[in-house]
Amino acid sequence: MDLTLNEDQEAFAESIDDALARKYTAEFRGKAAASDVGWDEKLFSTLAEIGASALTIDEEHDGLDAGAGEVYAALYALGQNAAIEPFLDGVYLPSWLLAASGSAPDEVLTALASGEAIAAVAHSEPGRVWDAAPSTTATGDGDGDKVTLSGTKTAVAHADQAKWLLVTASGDAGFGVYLVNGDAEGITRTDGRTADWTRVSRVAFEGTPATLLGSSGDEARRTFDAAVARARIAVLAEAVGLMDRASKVTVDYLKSRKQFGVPLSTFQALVHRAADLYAEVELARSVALWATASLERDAQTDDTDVDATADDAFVYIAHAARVVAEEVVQLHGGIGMTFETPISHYAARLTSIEQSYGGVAAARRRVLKSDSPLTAPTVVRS
Amino acid sequence: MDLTLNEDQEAFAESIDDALARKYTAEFRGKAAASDVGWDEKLFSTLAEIGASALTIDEEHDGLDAGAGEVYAALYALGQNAAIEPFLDGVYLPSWLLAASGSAPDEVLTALASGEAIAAVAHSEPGRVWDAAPSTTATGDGDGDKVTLSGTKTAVAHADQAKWLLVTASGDAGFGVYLVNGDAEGITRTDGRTADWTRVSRVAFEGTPATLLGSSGDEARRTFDAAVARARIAVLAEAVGLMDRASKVTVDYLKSRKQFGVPLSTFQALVHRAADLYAEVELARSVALWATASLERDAQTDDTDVDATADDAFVYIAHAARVVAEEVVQLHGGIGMTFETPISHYAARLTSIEQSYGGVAAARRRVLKSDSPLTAPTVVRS
Amino acid sequence: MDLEYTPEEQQFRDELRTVFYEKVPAEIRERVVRGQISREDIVTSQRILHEHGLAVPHWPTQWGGKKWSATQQNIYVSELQRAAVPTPLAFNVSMVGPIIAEFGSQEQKEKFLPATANLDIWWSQGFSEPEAGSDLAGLKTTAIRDGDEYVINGQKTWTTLGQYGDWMFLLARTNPGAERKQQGISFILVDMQTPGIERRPIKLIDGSVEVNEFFFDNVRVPVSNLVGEENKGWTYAKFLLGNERNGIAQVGTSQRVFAELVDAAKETDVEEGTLAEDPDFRAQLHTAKMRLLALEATQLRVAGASADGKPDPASSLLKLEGTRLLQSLTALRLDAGGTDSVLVGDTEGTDGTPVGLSSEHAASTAALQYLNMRKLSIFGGSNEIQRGVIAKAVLGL
Amino acid sequence: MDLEYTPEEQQFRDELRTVFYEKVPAEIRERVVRGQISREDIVTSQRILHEHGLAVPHWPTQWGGKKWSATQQNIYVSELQRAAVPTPLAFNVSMVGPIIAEFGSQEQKEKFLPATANLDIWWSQGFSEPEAGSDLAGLKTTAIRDGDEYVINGQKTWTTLGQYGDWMFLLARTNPGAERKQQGISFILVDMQTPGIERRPIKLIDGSVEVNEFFFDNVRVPVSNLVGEENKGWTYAKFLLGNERNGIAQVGTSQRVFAELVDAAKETDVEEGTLAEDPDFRAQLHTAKMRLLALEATQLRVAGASADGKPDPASSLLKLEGTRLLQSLTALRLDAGGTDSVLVGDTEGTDGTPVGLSSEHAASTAALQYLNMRKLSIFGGSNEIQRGVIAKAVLGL
Repeated sequence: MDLTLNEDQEAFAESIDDALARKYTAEFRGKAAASDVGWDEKLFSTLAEIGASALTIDEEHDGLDAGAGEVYAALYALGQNAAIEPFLDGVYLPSWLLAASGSAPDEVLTALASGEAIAAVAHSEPGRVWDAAPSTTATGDGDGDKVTLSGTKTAVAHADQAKWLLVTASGDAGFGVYLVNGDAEGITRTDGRTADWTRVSRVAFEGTPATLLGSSGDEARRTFDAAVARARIAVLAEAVGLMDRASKVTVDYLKSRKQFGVPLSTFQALVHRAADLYAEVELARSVALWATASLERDAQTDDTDVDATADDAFVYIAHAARVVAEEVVQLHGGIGMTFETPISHYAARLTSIEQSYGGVAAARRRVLKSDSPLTAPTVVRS
Repeated sequence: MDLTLNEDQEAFAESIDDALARKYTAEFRGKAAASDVGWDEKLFSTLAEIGASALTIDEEHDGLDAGAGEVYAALYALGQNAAIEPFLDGVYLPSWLLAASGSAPDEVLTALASGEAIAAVAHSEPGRVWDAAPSTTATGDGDGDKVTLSGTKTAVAHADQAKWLLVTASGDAGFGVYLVNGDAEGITRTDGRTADWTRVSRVAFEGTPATLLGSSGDEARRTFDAAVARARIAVLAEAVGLMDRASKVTVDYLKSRKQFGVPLSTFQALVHRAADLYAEVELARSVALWATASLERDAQTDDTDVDATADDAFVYIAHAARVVAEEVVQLHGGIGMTFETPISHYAARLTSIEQSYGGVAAARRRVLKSDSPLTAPTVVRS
Repeated sequence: MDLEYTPEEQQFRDELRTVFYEKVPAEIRERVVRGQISREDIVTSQRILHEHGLAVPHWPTQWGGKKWSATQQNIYVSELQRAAVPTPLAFNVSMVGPIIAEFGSQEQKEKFLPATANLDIWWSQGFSEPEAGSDLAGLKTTAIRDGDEYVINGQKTWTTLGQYGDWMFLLARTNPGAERKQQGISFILVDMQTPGIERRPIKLIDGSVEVNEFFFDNVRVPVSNLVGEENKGWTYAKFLLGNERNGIAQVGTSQRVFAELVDAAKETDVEEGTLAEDPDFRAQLHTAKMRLLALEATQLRVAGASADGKPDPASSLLKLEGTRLLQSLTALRLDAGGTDSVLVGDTEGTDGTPVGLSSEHAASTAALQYLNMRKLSIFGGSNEIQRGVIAKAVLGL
Repeated sequence: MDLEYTPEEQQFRDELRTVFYEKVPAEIRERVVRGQISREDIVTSQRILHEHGLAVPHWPTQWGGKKWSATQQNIYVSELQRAAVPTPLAFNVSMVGPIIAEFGSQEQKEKFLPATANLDIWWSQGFSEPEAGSDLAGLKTTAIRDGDEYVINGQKTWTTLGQYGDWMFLLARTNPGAERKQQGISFILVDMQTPGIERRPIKLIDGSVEVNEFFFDNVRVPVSNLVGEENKGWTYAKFLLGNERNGIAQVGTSQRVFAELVDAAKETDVEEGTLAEDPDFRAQLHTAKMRLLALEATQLRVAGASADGKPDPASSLLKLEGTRLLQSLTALRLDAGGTDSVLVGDTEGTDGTPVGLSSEHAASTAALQYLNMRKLSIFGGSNEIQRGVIAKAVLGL
């Protein structure tokens, strides 16, 4: 019974935090987001060298074949710095989808592992909920897995920099995930960003050549959903990292900032709210660690309740994220509203995380329709 | 456009508050609750003389034929003192049911108006939700409206002192409200109390003679529900009176009580919570006044959305009541937990009100199934 | 008690609606809904209102005011907000205008009031400073008399829309040696073209530039720009606090956002049916609806009471709950849109404001608006300050 | 990371369960569920536990303790709470016992520890005073040395279950002239049969008599009843704070209440289907469930960390959220029962506690328990005090 990272995982998180904390300021983040690629390339390489890009890929493809704990460590440290380098959406989630397919080209996996390239997952569609079947279609051209895609995807993170796109579509046999070259024909991109300044695009496909990854149909959808569930759990580690650092920055601010001639920490109403904030963060941390441990256990025991675990944890932590994001801004006052302080970046990123992978309202809908509300909560499995 | 009591109504509320405030302490309330009748008879008479018992009864029966504003004034003042004299459940609600039937015996109405006697409404049944059809049966004996009742009612307020019981039952033609003499044969009473020390009983009927009031069937149920809706709105005035006085008592306590050598009002965390409490009470007051004004307007225009108004307001104020009851106890610390301070009586009564007339969860269920959540809120009708 | 407007009040409201919906261009009102309003929109809208006598109704009649009852004023603000008409620039119509009308010289009145009402002059507010936010009286900017001029040195911040400012009204210390910090402060008007003023735009959390910082380096303004008496500035500033009861709760705005939210929910397909049928979302909508009703009813209850120049606890209550509620509504809109909510297009709007990448009406820029609305509980007297006012003025704590 | 107990831990748990479910009478555990536990129930249960070596596991082994790991201690408390076994009297096993074992004389240990473990002596706590609640060090009771005796004068209050107390351990000023208020306090044991002690029962909000006030009028106790050194009492009292990490969050209790709530919801018919199918209620259940999971996981995370005699921020976090959560669960049970929840019968239980008039399992006395549970966030260090501890000890504020 152990809900903490082991020493190696802690050290890994610290090494990432070290690399980031030396550079990451609000100004640095703003510049990185506004740069051509949308993040800091040098920092991405540094982190890749530490092993951040190789984590989720097997050893055959030069990966580290690490577990959920290592992913937690990496994303927690990225979160602590509100870093926008695209490991989760550009590497981990694609790698899970590729590995699950059993038919991923070797060069894709090795390129991701080394940090040479990233991929992008294109699933969201304009005005359609996450759980709906894709309206994007895959039409076979008689040559087995080779198809052409037509349709429009939205909120595709880092599509502008992705060497490959992993696109969900409905084919003859139902749901499938398709591999598309980033520069394939028939792609029209409208680039934009999210509220946290992450680069995203709307991507339209028209007769774009693509290759089916793995099987298609209901089983393929389940596999896709399981990979997304892993991503939902992973992003919670980032959320906890963000909450942790944001609340610490806020406590420091209360100590140093003066109003009415005295530090804000003189005002008990603010101090008590800081204590509540601490409780909020520690409780959220526990849930993220529980979900991570559940994932590790499931990997060993072939349990398949990763989706339910992810939704349970996501609903809890998304709520905490909102409370924390709002409180850290409020406790900072006007300063917290400005782009030039880290706190606004933490708040913006937490807000985006709440709406990631379909968003918290959809997760709540799934949870409330499931047995989860009536199932006794218990951390210890036996 | 006016959401305030007029001068006469304010004066009426003050006269009741004056009569009560001179006597009502936690000790007085405890003794009154523990007395033979369950309230203070002298005080009940005094209030009846001021007009409290005659309010809702027409002039033909020696009543004052007053409107919803006067009922608000009376219950608000009773609430301010956490008084347990049974005007709402013993007089007003019975009078509305009797008046709606069009077939109430004159002597019942005149007795209620004068304060000589009270009646009790018996609707709740053990383990059945408020909105269910009564399992208590009314069996005709061939003599028109004369029937015998069989079944068990619970939570019948002041059944031990009531000269008449108004009992809901299912007869051949469906739902009906029946008049029963308090000392009729076939009645078995188990007396108890509620968490706020109001006297209530479980009442079993076995072949008890009874007379149908008015018609029976769906229309009778609608009439009953409308009368209960009036009671739900009326009890909210009591809740606002309780919240108002309880929060004032709490503010006084913060000023006078010392800890760590200084008054509690020195602690900003508590002071800010007191400010939030004030906001909670004022907002709840506005909703209670809105519901009361809606009732007055409906009486003039024959609108029939009193049930929806009552549920909307009940859901809002029950939530506020919980917040306020919990906070006034918490801000008092240990003292707030004791029977010997008024604050515990305010908290207990607010808690009971949340569960009155079927309770807040049932009201929420009705609201969420209705159109109310999608209907734009607006106070001003036009 | 009475829940209806009188026939006269109804007619009054209908006349306002005609102007708001038929005279103010629909495009402008649509941009208000999307949170993408430009300087030109505000100017255009205010001039249209002024043309119909509706820009400065609470001013003295000789300067364009109407002698409206409290109920009429309340109807005006609510209808304006519900119609998504840009509110006439508060710095002009609610702040410097009333101050000049009350305390200014005849010359100042004639020079400034007509231009202020018609937004020919765009005013900025120079109150807050880096070390004087919630503690406004702690301000450090000085205005030292030198012959016929004041020489201003210091720094002002959180100057909303200061990038458009033609003139600024500011508080500065004309007597830095005064005993109490509230003393020795004067209320001075500054032409922003005067040499020595430097502006630094402050980018906000949502990427917008809505506030600014201003640096004053030996800025010389004529003493005729002093409003009222020297060293009495704090009194005039306090005159503004609690002056605004009707708009502060933003009831009309919240009503509009609520209606938009319901419309969007009805159009949003979720797995089974629409979002408007989802029990969880309905529960949240109902909570918001009843809070809004409580807020409106509270505003109507207190609308009649008069302010007396002191911080007004009724205003504090309305601001506290009004801002919390509007913030909750923007959060609800965020959740309703899900992933779509956080999308921002790269095409900049006319005013440098980004527009939504999402095609969905409700979701478009929902996250940006949510983040931007965090300011409501901070600017203009934070909710912590409002709690303090309630505790002191109402509860005697 | 690991979510399972080791085989040894599982066996350990199974052995505990055998005692809790098979040796402790079911009637007693049922009365715990209904909040109607009597003095006899507590005594009977503790003696059964002690018989099986399970009353004082955290004491030194020579006095009946076990050398359990943090995980084992955690399993013990959680299982005890889930089984609705009355917790061994905290005043005996968690407070005076450990203090005597650590600081008492050999004579005191031999005289008191066996009887304390077996609940042959029922201890009361004499810390709080009317003017010294949250500010414990502000206590005024004096114990002035007079030959071989201390003469005690003063007043103690909030003495939980003091009506059953055979002995009381109290804090009193042996040196009223000490400079700081934490100095000059001693920890003294008092036989409640000593002349000069008067008890006033304090009736609580739910009608129960659970706490008491005690008046000491020249009460003479032998100096041999002093524990440890004179004037060092504050140190010993602090030793208790933060000593209890496992039980304080009441995870086991909340898990039990949650399970009861789900069972009751499945049996409660509402208009359409059961309460367990009602979307609104499900949403509230899920919120409670996840908070409970967060709490349990937090407890497991910090279980290993050691306390060092200072107020423990981990304990504060667990108490803060643990009490809030258990209170929420009792509120949810209240709502689930509706009008039935507030009914109280007139038949008094064995211990003067009223029993439910409602026939419904979940609803019975729900309101009484809800009101009684308000104490959780007040007694034993209010949640305001806990926030202060977190702010100071963790955040350095």
